[in-house]
Amino acid sequence: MNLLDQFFILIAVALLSITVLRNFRINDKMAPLWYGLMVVMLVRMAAVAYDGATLTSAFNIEILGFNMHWQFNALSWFFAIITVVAALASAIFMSGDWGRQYRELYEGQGGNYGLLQLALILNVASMLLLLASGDLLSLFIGWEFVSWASFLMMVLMPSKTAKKAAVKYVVYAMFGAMALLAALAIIYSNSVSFSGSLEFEQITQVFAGMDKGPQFSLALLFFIAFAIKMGLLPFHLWQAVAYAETPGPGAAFLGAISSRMGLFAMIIVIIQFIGLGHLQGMSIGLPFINMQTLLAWIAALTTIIPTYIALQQHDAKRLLAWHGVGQGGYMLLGLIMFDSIGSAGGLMHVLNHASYQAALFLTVVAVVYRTGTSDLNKLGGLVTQMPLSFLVMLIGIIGLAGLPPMNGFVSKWMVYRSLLLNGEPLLFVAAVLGTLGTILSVYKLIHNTFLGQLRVEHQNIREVPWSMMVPMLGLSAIVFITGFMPGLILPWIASVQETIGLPVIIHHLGGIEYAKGGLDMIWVSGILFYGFGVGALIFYFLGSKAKRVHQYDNYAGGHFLSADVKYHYSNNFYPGLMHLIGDWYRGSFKWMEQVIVSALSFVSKLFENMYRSRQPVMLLVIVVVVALFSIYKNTAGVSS
Amino acid sequence: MNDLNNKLNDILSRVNGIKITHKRNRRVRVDVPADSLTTLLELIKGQASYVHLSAITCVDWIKDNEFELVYHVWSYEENCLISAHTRIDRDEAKFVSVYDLYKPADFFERDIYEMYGVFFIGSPRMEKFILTEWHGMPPMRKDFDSEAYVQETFNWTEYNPDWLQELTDQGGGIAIKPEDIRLSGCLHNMATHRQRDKLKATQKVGKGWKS
Amino acid sequence: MRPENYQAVQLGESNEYEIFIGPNHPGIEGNYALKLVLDGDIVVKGTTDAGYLHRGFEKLMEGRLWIQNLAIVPRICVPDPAPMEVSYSLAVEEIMGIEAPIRAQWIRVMQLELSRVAAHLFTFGGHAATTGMYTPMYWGVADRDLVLDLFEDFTGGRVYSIYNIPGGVRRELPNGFLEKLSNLLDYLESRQNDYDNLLFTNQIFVQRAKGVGILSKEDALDYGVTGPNLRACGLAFDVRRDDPYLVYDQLDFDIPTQQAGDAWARILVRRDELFQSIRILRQVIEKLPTIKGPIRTPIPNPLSWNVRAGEAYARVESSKGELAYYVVSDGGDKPYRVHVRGPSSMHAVQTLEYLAKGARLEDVAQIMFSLDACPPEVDR
Amino acid sequence: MNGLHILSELLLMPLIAFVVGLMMVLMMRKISARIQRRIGPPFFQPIYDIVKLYGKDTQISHGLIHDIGIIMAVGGYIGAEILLPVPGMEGIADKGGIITLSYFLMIPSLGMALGVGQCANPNGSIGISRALTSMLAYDVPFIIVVFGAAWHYQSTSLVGMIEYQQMNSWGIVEMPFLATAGLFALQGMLGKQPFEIYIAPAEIATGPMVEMSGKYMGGLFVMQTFQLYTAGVLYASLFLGGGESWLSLLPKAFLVVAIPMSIAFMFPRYKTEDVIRILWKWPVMLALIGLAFIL
Amino acid sequence: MKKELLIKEKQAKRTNPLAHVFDDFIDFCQSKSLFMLHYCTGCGAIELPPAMTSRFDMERLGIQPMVTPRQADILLVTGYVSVKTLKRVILTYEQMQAPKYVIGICSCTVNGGMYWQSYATAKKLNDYMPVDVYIAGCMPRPEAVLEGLQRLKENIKNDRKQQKGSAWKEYFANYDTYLGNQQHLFGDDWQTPVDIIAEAKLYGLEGEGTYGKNTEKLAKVQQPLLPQEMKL
Repeated sequence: MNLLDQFFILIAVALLSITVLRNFRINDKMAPLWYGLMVVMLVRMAAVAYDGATLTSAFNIEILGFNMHWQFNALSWFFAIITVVAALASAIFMSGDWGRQYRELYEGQGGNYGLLQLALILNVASMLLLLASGDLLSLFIGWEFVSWASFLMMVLMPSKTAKKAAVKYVVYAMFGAMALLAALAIIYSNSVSFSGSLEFEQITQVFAGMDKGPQFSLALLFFIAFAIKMGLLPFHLWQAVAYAETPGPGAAFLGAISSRMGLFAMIIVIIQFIGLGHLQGMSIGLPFINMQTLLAWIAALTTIIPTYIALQQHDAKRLLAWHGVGQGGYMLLGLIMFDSIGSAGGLMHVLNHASYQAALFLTVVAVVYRTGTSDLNKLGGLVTQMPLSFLVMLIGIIGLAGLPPMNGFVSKWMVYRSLLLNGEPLLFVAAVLGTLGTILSVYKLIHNTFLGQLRVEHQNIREVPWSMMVPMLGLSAIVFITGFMPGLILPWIASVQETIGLPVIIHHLGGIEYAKGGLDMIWVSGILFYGFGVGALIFYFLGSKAKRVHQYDNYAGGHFLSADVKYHYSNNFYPGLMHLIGDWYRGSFKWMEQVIVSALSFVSKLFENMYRSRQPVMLLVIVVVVALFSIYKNTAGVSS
Repeated sequence: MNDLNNKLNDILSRVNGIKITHKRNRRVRVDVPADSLTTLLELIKGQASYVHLSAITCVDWIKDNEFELVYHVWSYEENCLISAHTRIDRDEAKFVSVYDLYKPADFFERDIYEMYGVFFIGSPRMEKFILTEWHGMPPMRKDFDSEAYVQETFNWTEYNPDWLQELTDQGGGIAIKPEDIRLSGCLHNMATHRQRDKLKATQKVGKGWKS
Repeated sequence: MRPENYQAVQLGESNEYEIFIGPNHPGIEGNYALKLVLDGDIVVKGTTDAGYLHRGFEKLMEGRLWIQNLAIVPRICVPDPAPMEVSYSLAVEEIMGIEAPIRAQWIRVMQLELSRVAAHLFTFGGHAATTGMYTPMYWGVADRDLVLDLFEDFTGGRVYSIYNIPGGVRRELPNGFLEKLSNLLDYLESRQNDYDNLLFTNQIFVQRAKGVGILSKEDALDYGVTGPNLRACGLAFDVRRDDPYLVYDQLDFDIPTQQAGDAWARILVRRDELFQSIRILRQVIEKLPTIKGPIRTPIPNPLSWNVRAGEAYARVESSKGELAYYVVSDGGDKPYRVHVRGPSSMHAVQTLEYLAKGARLEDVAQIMFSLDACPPEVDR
Repeated sequence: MNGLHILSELLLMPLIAFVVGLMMVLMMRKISARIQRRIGPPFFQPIYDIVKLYGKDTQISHGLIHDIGIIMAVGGYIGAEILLPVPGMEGIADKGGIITLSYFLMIPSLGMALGVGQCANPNGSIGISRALTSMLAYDVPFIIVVFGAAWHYQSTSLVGMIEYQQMNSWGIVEMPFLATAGLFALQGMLGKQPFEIYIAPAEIATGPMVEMSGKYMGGLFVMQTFQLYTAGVLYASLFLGGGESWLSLLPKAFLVVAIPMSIAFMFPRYKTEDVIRILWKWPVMLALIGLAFIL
Repeated sequence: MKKELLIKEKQAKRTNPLAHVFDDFIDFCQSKSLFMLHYCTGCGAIELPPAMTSRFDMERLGIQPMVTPRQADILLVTGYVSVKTLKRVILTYEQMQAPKYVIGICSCTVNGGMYWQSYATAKKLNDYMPVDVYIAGCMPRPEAVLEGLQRLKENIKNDRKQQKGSAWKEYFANYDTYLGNQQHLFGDDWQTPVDIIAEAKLYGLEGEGTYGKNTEKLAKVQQPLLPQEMKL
């Protein structure tokens, strides 16, 4: 029984315990413990992360002649540690006062706290199952589990929007699962090179033996299946609303890692097994656009468009969720470059994004906990009331915006560096556009929540309790430390790169080494903090002390401000930009989504009507006619 | 010109109780009773293109216990100004707004409401306008004594430099202190010989001091 | 303010917020205030707040002698004081039934037109400064100062000349004055090119000013808009031509108009008017030496001067629009009632509120300056 | 590179930037005065202003973040100055590169944004919203220019770029289109007319500065000196071959800063969306043409 | 007499000779760099643009206009002050940061001037705030404005030495009197959002006249407009 088996047993026990105890108070204290134990287990497996070894579970199943087995390598470990830490943070967050409030508020209306705990552990378990999958079939099974577990999490919020969003998600997810199944079917049915197993390596063989056309459709099917989970560009519409409407810490967990499962699968299938050569070999119509360019552009557009949609949101959770969609683009963009720096950046961004996204989501949930709203137009000036939450959000947004010295900067720097080295100016500009849009929108987030005019109804609120504060602070510490010393993470990244067969990055504690301009975050942060230090010296030692004033003591063109004046600028925060781009993307994407939604509802109505139709005989007749026709058609084809 | 005048006279004569005075070229004064003023304005706006309300003036005839309202209306086509005078009771200071006819009336009516306390029925913004922080009686009424109010409310700067003191000692200088007199009396007093002599003396001494 | 203003109040559900432009704000002309309710950068509602400059002028004038009032009338509109004096004098003259001598009338025309030149030079700078262009303001004000030098030369006062009295003007022109005037006009004309290059053909300025604060002709008539603002909407009306006073009917000048009715049209009309004024001044220079005679009709002792009972409505064209004084005398030594109809009272309240609604925040100041509103005329 | 050297660089580089920046501020004000047919301020005026502001007896703060915003604004620029290589002091500058530097330049904006945000003044917030929008506008051409330069010199290190130029020929000769686009972006970066929308006194009472008093305002004045210096030296390093010595670097930097200044006082400001439109049109087009030549 | 004693006391406190050099240097810079806020209360505002622009060019004297009271050093009250405006002028003055100076331009700020019998204008500006320099005239020419500013600069330069140009301290030290005058005009429940007493306490600017019966009145009606402090 190796470590992986023990790990699985631990998960199973945790699952069982939480399932049984979910409606008891003791579970609140137990749940974080289980996740803590999982972290410990993963740390014990650190050899996987540093040496690039593979742990294979003794447990396997034989179905229909296919062997399903599970294994852990550096890649799985890397994603697993992020998953478990995010779950740990969420679990601690909801174990205390938050859970109490949730019970009080929603227990009567269909919300169920025990179910939330269950959903969390189910999500973790299914994700770990997926991460450990050793062949395509177990990947598919894990994939299905993950989809349904997420769905369970999403429907927990007793609100119509949440239900609607969750159903929308399920429709998308089913579509993705169908695509994955279809891809499996193609591999299975490709009799030429199929050797009777669904091991991952099989893909490479099958792929190599195919013509261009089927190759393309196989790649496309895989891509669609994973892109839907990841929320890549044409399939980005479901994710944000669904995540935003998930109950508090659940949203943090989902937003941090859930959609990265798509990336995980994409790394295995498209990066590891299909590989650069095939991708470049597949050209679509035009000679200079190959699959790699296409994927890169999808990734780049995914960074831009959801980011600018986020800019328009006035609900804090939705804003963050949209950013979650957008940041996925950076990861794929880095990976699709297939070089050491870019792919390292892409991989590292998974961790970085998870850390600050969870921190930010938890902060927003903390604000909601105190104020009862996440509407950015109904907040403001909370910094004096909730200074630590402000600090966490500040660190989070610096990370999200990718500014030094937080970890977001490191991974984005690597992606940029790689784009520079590969000579991709337009992708580079696209990535920068995404970053700039992020800066704009995160400033809006922090300004509208924590800065500006404090509303009367919020004048007596307090900082959130420590049970919520600790995970927030812990996550922000990760954001800062991995930014200051990315070398702590980079060995894992290097072994992941080794595992999936990409060039390996040369790293040290402060960052990466590269002949023509590397990055040393210890120096960069050092210089920055030196600058801040000098700035603080100048500020505090020169000039007299400053007097704190009330917010009515403010310049209003000589006018007297009074309590009934709404003096906080929050709505439509970037009007200039919106005059330029607002109509365009508002119109086009609304239109697109409407098309999808109405097409789906049309199809579902169609089937519904068929089933409910009064004359089942007619249906039978139609089926028979169609069947006969197709048989005739086929036989005719054979005979001729 | 005469044709126009005739046409105008025709229109004007339709109004009850009207008195028309041709004051000079391009100036017509009409006096109407209060209840036919709106009819008059409707007529001249609708039928004689008097579209420009130049001003509404209120005059406080306190002796007659009446307010006089004067509507100055100009026609861009005929280039002629009609001043329509009407009088309303001072104690019950209410009148009909002409905002429906002339939008600028909003400004003038607000102004008159504030300065004289004449309420215009139907005017859109009968509220504080210029004197938002004034709580006394409408100040433009003749019975409001601005100077008395000022003397009560404000202080004055003492200005008594040595050179002026010297002059005063010699019998010159500022002979009448502001608080001693009220303006109404001031200039008459100054016009008297005694004051003039003093004034001259001041000037003389003043010159001497300067050199 | 008052304590009740600081009582806790729940803010409404609306996402609109308020911005106060004025009374102490660079985007407002003089001491005036505009409260804007904004959604993003679109003005939902603009409310003017007047009264900061209120002195009770009309009350003050009822308490002063006919001649004393001359000292305070120009103070009603600071940038363009001359029309105030002339209008008041004309009204008193009308009640008295006297007329200023012909030479005095020509001198008054000269004074009025010089004042118009000064006011317009001032306005260009202000308008340009609201769009972030400060150089025209520096140039314009400096060139205006040269005009003020001339004022000082022939009236003794730089800004407030108090040069008119009922019945004529106060003193004769100094020697060689017309020559100086002529030189100044030459200089101003030579600057035309500079101003055109800097401001009137500056593409960014044109882009900023075009389509801002559009006032249709019907709206303009509705809201009682007069002067250059009305002419920018396409109606060629000018009190100087259509209700002539002084000797304007003997002068040859055009009435510049534009059709668009936006800020750009308004500043263009002012620019053209500036050169029309120069044209008038040239005619004055030509004509004035040929007119000999007194500059004043004799009036009784001004300290005990009882103007006969009557009333008069005297209109002149100031640089802002139609200015009128309605003077009522009950036969006493002081006016019984003086009503000042400042052109800006129409522009600065209703028209401004109308134009501000739906405008962009960037354009609000420009709209106000392009209307050339003068708040003291509102407050009086 | 020993400790003493590093220490002297850490101390001297911001100090030099400050002094040179002061001269640039003076130059800017003199240029504006000459265009407006005035004399302009005396030689020491910029330093008087800053000392005066820091010497204020009382000042207000709207809270801790207001203070921290100013510290971040000044501190971010001090950090950026250290990453700018200048003659004789290239040791630390080598640790960062052009990408790091361009990110450093965003930190003061963010700091100022935070500080202004706490003031709860909509004028300030509108100013920040406009400033960030115009940052979005000018960063796009700027980033293409940076990309082009880094690609051309095959290095992201500014030191490497300067070396390349001193070995071969100046960037402006080899990449004239990119250099022109860079000048455009510079105008936007300095926030001078026609891209001055976030200051806009006539609408939002000088935007971000609205609630700044005493040393807060002083901090912004110091920031302005750094900003001008950074713009001048960065452009000189990218396209004008940096400097073999201070004597050759400073004239270049002053010349670079003088160009936007001379343009600024002849134009009004664009509206926000026009800023984006104009900056995403002409400079981007120029930069892409330039890129096409070197790729 | 009293003043001299005070100065001596202060000098005795500061034994460090460099402190004086430093103070003098700051005074010198303060006199050389003046940001002014012109509150266009009246006609006098028309003579400021000429003083600022190309012909007289105030910037060569180190004086430049600023937009908000926070940054400004000088408040130029340019002409008659109507009561409605006076409230705003007081607010603006209180929002300015010390050292702050007030210049009353035009005769109307001295004694009501031409509008002495107007019910709407306040007559004596220095009843409501300490005025450093009056520039009389109706209206003063740009040269006079510049002359007045030069005079102010001289005062500032000798500020700490001769206790000149420190009129702003009067406002804190005699707040009760000023507040009393304001209350007389605006009513007893008059208050601004600026907490002058707290400011005086913080910077040690209290004097004998800071507290009195008028401030007691204020304390009665004043809602605590305390700044929001960080809470943990």
